[in-house]
Amino acid sequence: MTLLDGLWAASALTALVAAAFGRHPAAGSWLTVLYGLQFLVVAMMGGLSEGADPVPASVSFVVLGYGLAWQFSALSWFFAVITAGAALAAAWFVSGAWGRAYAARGGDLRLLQLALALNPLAMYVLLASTDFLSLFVGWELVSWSSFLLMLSGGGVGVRWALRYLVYAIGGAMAVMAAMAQAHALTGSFGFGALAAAVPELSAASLWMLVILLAAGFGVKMGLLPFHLWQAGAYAETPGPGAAFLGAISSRMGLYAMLLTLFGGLGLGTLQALHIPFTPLEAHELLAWIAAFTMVLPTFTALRQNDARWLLAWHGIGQGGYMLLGVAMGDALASAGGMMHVFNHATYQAALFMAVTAVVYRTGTADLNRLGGLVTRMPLTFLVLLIGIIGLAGLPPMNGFVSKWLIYRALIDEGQPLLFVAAVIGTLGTIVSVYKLLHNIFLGRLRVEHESVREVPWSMLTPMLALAAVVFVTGLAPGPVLDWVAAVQRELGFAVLVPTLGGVDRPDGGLDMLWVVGIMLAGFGVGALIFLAGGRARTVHQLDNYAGGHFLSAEVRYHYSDNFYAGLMHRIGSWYRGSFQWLQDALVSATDFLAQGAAGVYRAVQPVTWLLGVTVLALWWAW
Amino acid sequence: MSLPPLEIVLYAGAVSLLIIGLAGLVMSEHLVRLVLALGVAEAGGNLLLVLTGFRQGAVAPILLGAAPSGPMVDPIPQALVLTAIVIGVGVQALALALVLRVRRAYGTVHMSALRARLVEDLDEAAGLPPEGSREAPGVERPV
Amino acid sequence: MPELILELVLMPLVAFVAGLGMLLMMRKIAAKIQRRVGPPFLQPLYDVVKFFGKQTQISHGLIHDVGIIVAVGGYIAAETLIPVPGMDGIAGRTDVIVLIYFLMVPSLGMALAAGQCANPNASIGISRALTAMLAYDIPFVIVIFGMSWIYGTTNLVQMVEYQQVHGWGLFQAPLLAFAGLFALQGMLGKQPFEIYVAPAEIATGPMVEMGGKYLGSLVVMQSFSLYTAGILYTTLFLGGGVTWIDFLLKAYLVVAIPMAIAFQFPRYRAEQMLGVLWKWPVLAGLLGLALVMLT
Amino acid sequence: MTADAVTLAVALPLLAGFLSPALGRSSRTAAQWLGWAALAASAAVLWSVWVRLDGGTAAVAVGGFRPPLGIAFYLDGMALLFALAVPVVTLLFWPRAGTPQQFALTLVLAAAATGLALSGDIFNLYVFYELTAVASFGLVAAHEARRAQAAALRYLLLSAAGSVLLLAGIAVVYLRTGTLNLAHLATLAPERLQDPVGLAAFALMLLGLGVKAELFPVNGWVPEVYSSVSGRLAGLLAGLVSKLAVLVVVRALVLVFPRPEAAELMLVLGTLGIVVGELAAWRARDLRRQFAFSSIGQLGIVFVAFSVPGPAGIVAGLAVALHHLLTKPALFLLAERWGGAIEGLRGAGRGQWLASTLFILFALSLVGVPPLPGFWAKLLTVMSLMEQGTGPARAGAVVVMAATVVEAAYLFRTLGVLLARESGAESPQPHRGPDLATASLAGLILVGSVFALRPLGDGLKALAAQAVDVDGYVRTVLGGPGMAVSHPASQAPGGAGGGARVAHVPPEIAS
Repeated sequence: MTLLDGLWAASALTALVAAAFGRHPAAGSWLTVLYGLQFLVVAMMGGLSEGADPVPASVSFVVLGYGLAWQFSALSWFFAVITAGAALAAAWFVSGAWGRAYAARGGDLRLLQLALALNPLAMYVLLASTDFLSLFVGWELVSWSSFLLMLSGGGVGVRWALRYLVYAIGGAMAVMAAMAQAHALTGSFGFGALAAAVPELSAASLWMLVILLAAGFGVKMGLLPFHLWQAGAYAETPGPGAAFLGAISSRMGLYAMLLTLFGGLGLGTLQALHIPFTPLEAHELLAWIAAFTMVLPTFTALRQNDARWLLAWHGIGQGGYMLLGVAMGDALASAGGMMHVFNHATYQAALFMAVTAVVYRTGTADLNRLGGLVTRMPLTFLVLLIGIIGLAGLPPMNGFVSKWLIYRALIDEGQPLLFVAAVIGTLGTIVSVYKLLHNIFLGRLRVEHESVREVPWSMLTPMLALAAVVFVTGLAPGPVLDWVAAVQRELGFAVLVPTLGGVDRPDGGLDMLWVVGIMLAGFGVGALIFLAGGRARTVHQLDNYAGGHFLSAEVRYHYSDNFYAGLMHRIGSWYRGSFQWLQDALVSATDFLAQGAAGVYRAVQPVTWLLGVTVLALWWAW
Repeated sequence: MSLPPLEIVLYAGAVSLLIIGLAGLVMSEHLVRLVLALGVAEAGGNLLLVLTGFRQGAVAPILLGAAPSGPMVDPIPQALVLTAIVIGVGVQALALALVLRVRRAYGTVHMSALRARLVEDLDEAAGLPPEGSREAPGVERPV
Repeated sequence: MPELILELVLMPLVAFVAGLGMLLMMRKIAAKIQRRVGPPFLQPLYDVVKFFGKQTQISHGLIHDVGIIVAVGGYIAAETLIPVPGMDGIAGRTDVIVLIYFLMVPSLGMALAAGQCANPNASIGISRALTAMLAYDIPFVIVIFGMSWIYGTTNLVQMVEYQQVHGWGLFQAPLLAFAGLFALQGMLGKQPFEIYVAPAEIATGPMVEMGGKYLGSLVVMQSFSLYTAGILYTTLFLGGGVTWIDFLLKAYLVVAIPMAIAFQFPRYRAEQMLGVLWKWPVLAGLLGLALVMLT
Repeated sequence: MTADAVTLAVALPLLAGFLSPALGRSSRTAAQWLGWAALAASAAVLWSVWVRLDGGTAAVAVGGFRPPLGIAFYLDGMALLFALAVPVVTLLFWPRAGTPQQFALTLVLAAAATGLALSGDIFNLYVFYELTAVASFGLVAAHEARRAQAAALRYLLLSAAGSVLLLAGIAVVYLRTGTLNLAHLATLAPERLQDPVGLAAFALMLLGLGVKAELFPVNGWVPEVYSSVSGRLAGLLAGLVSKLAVLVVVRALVLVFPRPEAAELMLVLGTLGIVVGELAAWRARDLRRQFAFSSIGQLGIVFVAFSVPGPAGIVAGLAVALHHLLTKPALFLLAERWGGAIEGLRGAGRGQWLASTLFILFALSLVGVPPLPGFWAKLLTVMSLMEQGTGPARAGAVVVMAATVVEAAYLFRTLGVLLARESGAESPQPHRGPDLATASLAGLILVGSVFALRPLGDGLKALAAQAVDVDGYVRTVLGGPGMAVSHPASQAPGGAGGGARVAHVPPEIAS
């Protein structure tokens, strides 16, 4: 029995326990232990990131003459460690008070636990793919298990889950087409055979493969224009589920792209594939799609009034950074893109959990119905603060490191427009996440939230742990970059050699140890200066300047709605909802065609069709 | 394929009967006419089948003692067409029986009226409101 | 190592003193334009001391305090990221990208502090400040990209060295220098882009609930920000400095330009500010970039 | 038991069918048991023949006339598989609440369907086809609601028109070749039928058979009939009868009309059928019609898959057809109690967990979720189409995949309604035990086949290799080892004295 078998067994056991005892209050802790076990098994495979041989699974099948086998490599391991960590954190979050409250509110806790357990299992299967067939099998399993997780909450979530399903099946069909095409071209499902056949393939075949694979996996990643399902589907999933999905689920698309497009076809192929009548190559096309994915969803997030939706939209936008980095393909950029997967998982899970904690205490995620909670939930505030600094990509958190790598690479590569797009995405994120933080935690505390308390430790522990990871990997990104370097080596990218603090290069490197150190020292000096002043007296929030008015609890003295009025005055009219329009148009077109199709069966005398088609067929026969 | 003029006439007649019958099935409104049109079409089909064995100037392939001199027509199609005619008659009888029962149940012998009533019945059986101008699927669109 | 620590202590100190000087210069220029005498030489220092020494110090909670500390401390730390004559600090270990994101941390601190005040006027001020950031940073990053491309490095120390060999960036990319100056106007929050500070109306803006050492810290922060903007522009376009004299001269000159422009203008609304800053400096920047990259 | 015993598989149900009304006069239970016994015996005969043949092929010359003169049964894996499916599926979908007359019709349907699977003579195929048709008209019309009679009449008119076309097609074939034996035709076809006239004959036969096989656009009866009759009968017609018609088309395509144009015609009509069927299902407002339209779409996929030349197409087509044979009838059984408006089913699935689970399982398999069999069937179809690489084939593959998206959308939309938290105005009655049992059996087979994918795949490949082996067919039927002559004594139905409508059949078999 190999470690991969052990991982699958542990994960399957978790799912079984969840299915059998998920409803039981004590099951949460046991499940958390089992998730911990999964994490441990993944950790035991850590040698993969140091160049150890791949870990195969001892099961394999032959179906219809096609072999199905699985193994873990450095790439798999990198994604698996994130998956295991996110699953552990999410399960820990559910295990205590949150799960009980969820069940008490009428939620189906067993279904949630089961769905939560099936997702990592499906992902471990997907991550162990060795060829197109096993990839597709795993891909479908992942799609359907996340569908189950989205459904588990019921209510509005079901509608979004169904929308997701349509997109997911569409994506899967594109993948299936690519897979059948690859098989037709090479006679095998293997990536190696495809890579070997690339020189003989025509540009048209290559383009077809690239487009089908990018579109198919892009659906899962929420790449433009296939992104419309993601925000709603993730946001309406029950909190910890959303944390897990938001952290890692859509990154499976990136994994599959890395495996097929960059590992299979090869980066060199993408760089040599020229788009007619333009100066662009295929990898730049991907980079531009990524750039639009960074910018547009981020600014959609800016307009959200629901904290969960805001985060989910940012999740789509951050996916763009990952693809941008990988598509640019040099050592820095690809390292940045892949490291961003890790970083995003850590802070996004923490953020979703913090928001869920707020919902747990206040019952709403509506950004216009909250405010001032920092005095009541200071630790949750801390987690959210660290999370948004990570999300916005500011020092000293880990999000900054991955984004810095991408910016630096874009300057190296001489891509000013992509660079500006990346920065615009970041600026939009900063603007948007401040609104998130402000509307929940700052400003005026509402009367009905006077009695709100900090959430229990069963919820705080995973949140704080994730926040600590966000900070520590920001302070010392070296280890994560080492994992990434192993992936780069496996996929044939140029390899980035990291230092503990980041990247050492004379023409502008990054040493986060110094950056963070100097920042903390600065804060210390700032604190000394601050304390040198007179002793301050803390006043009640109603003791405030109000232009001569006397404030009372009844007076709503808080600014939240239309937070960026001036900005929206300028760019508000740029929100056209074009993609929504496109989607609606597609649905309407389908509906229109369906009316026509149903009309075939409204004929008074169906023999008409018989006669008609006979005449046509005879005419055609001649 | 060059056929003698007589055979051309005969084949044309068979095919015409078939087409007339099918056209009648498309264009008729009265249920009995539809059944009759079916009969015409079947007659055309049968004629076509029996013609496949036809040879001009040939005699019936009845062997009594010595074989007749000269060509004989192919006996197989004749056997086949006998079967086909029987089947056709059976089906037409069934059709007429159904017409009677339909008339008793719906009080109409007109196809368009019958079709409309049938759709109403189907919708009613499914518990659906009649499909009118409301051109929308029964449930919310999935996307 | 002790040398480095000395640098790390000296760089913020110099910045503080020079920044206070810039504050004084700003008020003098304003006075000259408005035909007033203006404050005495040590007035900025007096102000800071007075604010810190006030007896009534009103805090609106822990984050109010922490935010102010982050705002001041962030700038203190940032000063060590830009090379000055004779001192590189940790500029060699980081680069200009780190610097521009580092500079957002103090702003975030101020935003936190203002948000905690539970006064919608402060929140409105922050919303406008962040909008302004979105406005001026887009042309600014175009400039950063262009200069990094020209110098072939993002390391500020190497940028200075390059200019000392090949001539100032100002002459190599005048359009980018213009765009940078334009963005600087917004970055400093000076008229016509001063809606978020709105010093004329005390009731609107991040400062509405600030008093005593809180306001004093913000004054310190402003002096740092003037100095940082000045030396950053100097480093990017004016070849840095060989000696402190020409370095500070250039920095003061750079800061004086926006000041001189500022006090002759009324104020743009937030959306107008976006329109202006997204149009002219971005156009100039992109044009400059095209010239630089295509030739 | 020798191979020629297979005539019993046709004869026994037919005999029982004629006895059933008479017996039913005194005891309905006895008639029912007689029917069951006949079907079981038929299945046993077919099974023993299959076991005995052990992957080989055989021909049975009924009545002692050597082919090509007499009429022949041809036994290979594909024929026996479908023939065996007939009594088994008929037993499962037996009209339990029916009258002895219905039993009789069901038995006749089974006998004719078995004959359809086995027959190696195209006129004989026509006869069995007509017999199947008449039996199904009767079964549809036997449903008590008046809508069933109207639907049956409309079905009859369309089907009879199709039969006329089939007959015309057969006439053309006979005109060009002078033979009706499929093996003989296979030898003559390359020189006599490879022209527009031959193609026209195939088109006529395809459209004629297409009425039963739910081929677009001659399937106007499908939604009307399936939503008028009981779920059991709908399952039988959609699951079994349609497949046998497809089987006949495939035989004709492989043996007599191996021309790319013929396959292309099938491909085009199949593709259109997928589009129209799935889209109409998307708009359907009640579950029965949704399944009926979905069945049209699925049959479209079957046609598209079979249109690929060579064993790859046969394997894919068989996989899709068998998968549909397993799932769609079971779904019709579930629609028995959930047949009303979809919107009215809100929350109906909660509390009926077995039925809901089965629905989910079948839906997942229909959509093609690995590792369920539906996925492999779909994968084989898409791959064989892509492998073929022609424009229409690629378009067919794209349509198959696009239809999957539509299918997933409506199936899971329905599922979402069924499992909604809030419940509808009135909750439907719970499912009947036998319905659920049959559906569960289908579900078990479906899940079980996941664990037997390898043997199943190998088996299908062997079947397909046999099915495309035209030389083998000709050798088996026209001469060489494996040919057998059946005993005239076994032709019992002649003396059974059944109804007048079917009285002509026994002499035909015995001739």
